[in-house]
Amino acid sequence: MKKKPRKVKHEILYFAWRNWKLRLGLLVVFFFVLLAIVGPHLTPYEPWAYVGPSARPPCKEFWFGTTMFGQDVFTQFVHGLYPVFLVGVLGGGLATVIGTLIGFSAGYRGGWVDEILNTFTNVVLVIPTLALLLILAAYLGVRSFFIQAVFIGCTAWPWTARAVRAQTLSLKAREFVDLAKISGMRPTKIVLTEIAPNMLSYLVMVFILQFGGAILNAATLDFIGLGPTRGISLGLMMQTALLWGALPLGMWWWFVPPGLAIALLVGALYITNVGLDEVFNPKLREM
Amino acid sequence: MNILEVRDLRVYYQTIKGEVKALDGATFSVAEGEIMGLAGESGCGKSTLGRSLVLLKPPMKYVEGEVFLEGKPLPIWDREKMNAFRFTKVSLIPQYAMNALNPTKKIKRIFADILASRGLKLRQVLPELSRRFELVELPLEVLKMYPIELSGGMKQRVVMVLSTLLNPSLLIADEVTSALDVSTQKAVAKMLVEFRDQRFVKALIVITHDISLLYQIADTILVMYAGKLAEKGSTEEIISDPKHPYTRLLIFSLPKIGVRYMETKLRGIPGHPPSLLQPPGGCRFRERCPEAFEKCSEEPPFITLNSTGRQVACWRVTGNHG
Amino acid sequence: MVELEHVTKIYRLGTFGRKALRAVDDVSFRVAQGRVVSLIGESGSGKTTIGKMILRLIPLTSGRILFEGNDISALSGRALKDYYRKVQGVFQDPFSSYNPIFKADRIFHIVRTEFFANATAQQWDERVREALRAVGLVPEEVLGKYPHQLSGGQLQRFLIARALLLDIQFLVADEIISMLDASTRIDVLNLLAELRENHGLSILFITHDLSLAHYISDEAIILYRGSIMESGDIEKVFQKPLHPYTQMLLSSVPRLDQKWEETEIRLKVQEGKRTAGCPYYDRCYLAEKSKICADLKPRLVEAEEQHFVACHRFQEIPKEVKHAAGQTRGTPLA
Amino acid sequence: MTRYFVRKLTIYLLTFFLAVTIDWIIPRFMPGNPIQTMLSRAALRAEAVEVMRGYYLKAFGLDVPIWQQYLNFWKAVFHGDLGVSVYLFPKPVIKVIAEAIPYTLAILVPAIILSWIAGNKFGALAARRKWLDSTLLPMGYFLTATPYMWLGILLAWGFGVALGWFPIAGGYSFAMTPNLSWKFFLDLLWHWFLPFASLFLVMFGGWAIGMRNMIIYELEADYSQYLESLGAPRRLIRSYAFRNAILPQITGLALQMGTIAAGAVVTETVFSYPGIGSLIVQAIQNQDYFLIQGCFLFIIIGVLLANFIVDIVYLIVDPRTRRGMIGEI
Repeated sequence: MKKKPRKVKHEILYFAWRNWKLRLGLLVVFFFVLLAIVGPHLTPYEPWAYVGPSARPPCKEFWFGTTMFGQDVFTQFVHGLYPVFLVGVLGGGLATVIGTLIGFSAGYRGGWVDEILNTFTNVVLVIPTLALLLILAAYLGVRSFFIQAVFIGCTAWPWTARAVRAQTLSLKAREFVDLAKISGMRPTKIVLTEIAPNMLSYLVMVFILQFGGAILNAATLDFIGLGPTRGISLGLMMQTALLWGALPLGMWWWFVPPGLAIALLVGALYITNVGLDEVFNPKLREM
Repeated sequence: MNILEVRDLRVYYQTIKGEVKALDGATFSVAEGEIMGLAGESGCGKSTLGRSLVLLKPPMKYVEGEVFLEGKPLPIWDREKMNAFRFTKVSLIPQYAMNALNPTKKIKRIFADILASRGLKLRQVLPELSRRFELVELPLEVLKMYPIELSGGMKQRVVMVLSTLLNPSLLIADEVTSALDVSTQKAVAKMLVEFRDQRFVKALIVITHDISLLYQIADTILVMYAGKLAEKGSTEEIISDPKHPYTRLLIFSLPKIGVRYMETKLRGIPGHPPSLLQPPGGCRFRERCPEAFEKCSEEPPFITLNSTGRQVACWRVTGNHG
Repeated sequence: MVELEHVTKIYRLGTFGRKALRAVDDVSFRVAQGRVVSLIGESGSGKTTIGKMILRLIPLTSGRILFEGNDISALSGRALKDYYRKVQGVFQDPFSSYNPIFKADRIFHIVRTEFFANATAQQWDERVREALRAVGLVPEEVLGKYPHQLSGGQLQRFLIARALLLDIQFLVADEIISMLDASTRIDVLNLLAELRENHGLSILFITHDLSLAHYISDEAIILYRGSIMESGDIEKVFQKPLHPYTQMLLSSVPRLDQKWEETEIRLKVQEGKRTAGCPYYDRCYLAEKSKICADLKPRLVEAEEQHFVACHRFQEIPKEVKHAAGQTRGTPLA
Repeated sequence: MTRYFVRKLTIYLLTFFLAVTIDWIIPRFMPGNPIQTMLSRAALRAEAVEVMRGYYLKAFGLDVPIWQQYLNFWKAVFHGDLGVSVYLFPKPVIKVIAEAIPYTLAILVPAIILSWIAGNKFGALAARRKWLDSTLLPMGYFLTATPYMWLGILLAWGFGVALGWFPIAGGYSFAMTPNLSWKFFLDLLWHWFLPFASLFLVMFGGWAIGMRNMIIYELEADYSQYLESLGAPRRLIRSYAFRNAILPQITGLALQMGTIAAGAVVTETVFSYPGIGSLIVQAIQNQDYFLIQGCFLFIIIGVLLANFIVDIVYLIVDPRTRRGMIGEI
């Protein structure tokens, strides 16, 4: 009675789909991606155009109501989603790449390389990144989403570097790395074909967290007026709402949607990450 | 009088792929003062048997069977009720003894807290405690230290003293020596015997895969295979005259000092134990047993052969008695 | 075949490497062609470090390792690859020797791409099946499977089959059977012994288990805290152990044919501070410790033909201490 | 243990040095001539422009070689002379910042401590109660994912505008002048509550989740299993597990200092609470470069100090570091 060998891939997919956290998270993220792509075509207006009466609550005509100046909030909202994803992916991606490179080389090479990189990571870790971003952004006249993403990417990598370094150290001690060495494989080949694939699942999770973090950082920067000088983003919407007295006038429809979208999106990313963690590491599974 | 009596105990493991029938019906007893060795290869269920007598918790699942300790029933399926028995009546030296002590608490504090949970003061127990520390060659200053400052062997011996502090009737030592060096292994093994001789414990079950260790310290040996009991008997009987084919092949496959490949080529047991998710019917050693015959498709009962309590589960042996 | 000359390995500890751990201390020995030499020592004796140094996985601090006369630390590129064609290793934990996300037989694929790039697929497949049969495995049953779907015994045999594919001359077997069950253990040992007989393979068998070492090897080297205590022909070392440490080991190992001696040597369980002299100084039972033991590290000296010991006072070892191997030739039970 | 301290100190000193250097470099090497942009944008009255030009030249000491400027800068920092604020012209930067700091600390310190304690307690509880874990914990995820400012706005709108219980702006009522009366103190408290609550809630979510996972991990650890097999009461096992699970939360606190400072800046802007956060934001809007540099410096010092305090607490709490077992975090 030969038992059919179950491939490891099927098992992971099987658990992944059963994990409700993963399903919920991915669903919400996908919803926002869809909204970001389809949204702009749904509304006839331009984000900055004055299209209706000012300060009108949500109604059939303007789903999310209008701003103090009579701009359509829904249009701004939908156009503001796109840069959030842009900065999230670019900034998060950059931070993950830098963190992985530094963490990996510190972990794999060890010795004084590890010592220097580790100290450098600890130093950047301690510096309050937002204050640094404030200073940098303040002095730059023209600011685009791309610059913002680069800034965020360059300051959000330290915790990733530490995590990747720990992961590399544990993998390096595994004996299959030694076996690869005595099979005459060159070090770079060992890194790419033996160690890296194992870390893929881990890097995906790290990227998701960085993606969420980058969105929060970008929104924070936009909110205090250091966002890009042109274009619209959710953070910018909240800033203009607050600046023009949406609060005292109770124009909730102007500042609630952008913040809610960010919270839902980043929350969904975090929950996806927890779901993935449970799939790969059964110990944290439902109690 | 028997300290421990187990009747038809079944404990399974709840895993993602289904129920692993780790312990599938065990019936045996341990007399007063007896050190019973529980031997078998990895995955045969010996650890499951040992742990289920003290702490039966998920993923382990109680299926059926009765357990009596000094004649009184031991409610191993009831995790709360067992608290009254744990540590006082039945106690365990775990396989992971090396890191069984909380790293951020002083040894003294750990002893004090656990004793307090039984309404005892450390002061009351101190004289006896220092006597036992001396017995296991541990300086009393260890009490003031943190576990992280002790060597593996020392942590092991602290756990041994702690687990037997209230003179439990039954002590279960789960793979206590496997992680130690040869020299400390012998010292620890002899200390277990000393614990029985000093009557710290009334009966002792030593779980290990190293039969030569059992030959040194155990009075009797119970051999298990794939979740079932294969054979039980006095240590001399088992070693010199193994009845069950599995025991015989297992003992012959153990190289002894003085035996060399050139003179006598020992042989292992071909194949590997069956998966316990869907265990085969009848005798579970059938596929690997050189003496298997058609009767083996029925499950052999665990029968007592003679007055000395020798028990075997194999048709070849009990065929005529059966 | 392989020769170690005054090999030493010192690990730097602490942030700026202030503390130094002397893992291997001035070790020299030879493994001749077609011989099986077992390197016996408890954990922390440096035996694995030596194995890894021979396989060029860890650099030496000082001393030399020669393979067929030339120094292996000088090898690089093509020469290093040729070295690995002749010298291979098998490690302790079968499950850690395989990359979990690939199939187990990928290790053969690596050997093919690295060493036999020009072999045709069909040719190579045949050689792999032949090697698998040689280690007692049924190719159809084990090929195409993931490591977690194979047993420890099968995985270790895979590694040995891999070495066979390279047609090696020297194998470093580092505790290869300690994770296996007793019943499968002996077959792997028999396999090694057969390889030695049919292929003239010389093996460095690293273990802490004396009975396994005795079963398979011609010579034994007893290692303690990085230094050789005693070495020589295995029969001599086990029959007439001269070094107090060897005697303690032999008398502590649980055996199937002999109960532990009641009058055995009183054990000192704690390990005291190390002295400049003999590493075993603090646990040595010799009644009055002489000064020489504490100050001068004993050198290996030839006590009898093919039997060396590193102890200043081995002649004075009291005769009434019974030797563990004892009188009977240890004939196996009927 | 001293080794642990030395390592820590070197990192903090290194960071401080780097931060001050960045603080010095930025205005000098950014594109364009900072003085010109400052002067033209400051659009001050004619004679102020001349004074500022002279002041800038002297402050930046552009005629002096670069490294000399750098030394002057360090000397100035240690004398507390951070230049004069462009926007609030005669007032020295140090004075402006000194007035703002108490407000920031007032909301930051209680928010951090209370959220840390409450979060950890709640996380431990959530690991025990199934219903708590499956209902309120996802809320925890939502809280950590909430941008600080959005929660601030929601609270302001909810409790401030809609219910009118709390003021939504300012450190104290405009009508009142700061004095040591009981009435003024109450008014301060009244204004303090919403910003504090906003910071508290966001951080609370983070600690709860962290503790929930850590406690499950510790309850699975060998020493917990052993305690259980010795029949130890649940309470004892939980207290041991909690004690060990809290340690990484302490280092977590240190690592979070940077993001918490960012949270404070943003929350203050929402409530225009007169702390250093809103100060730095105003300074940026007004292109008040010296004030920006001064605020940046104080935020750095604050974060470093907080990190150092947390490290000391960790040293006291975790015996292993005292025994020199674990070198660095």
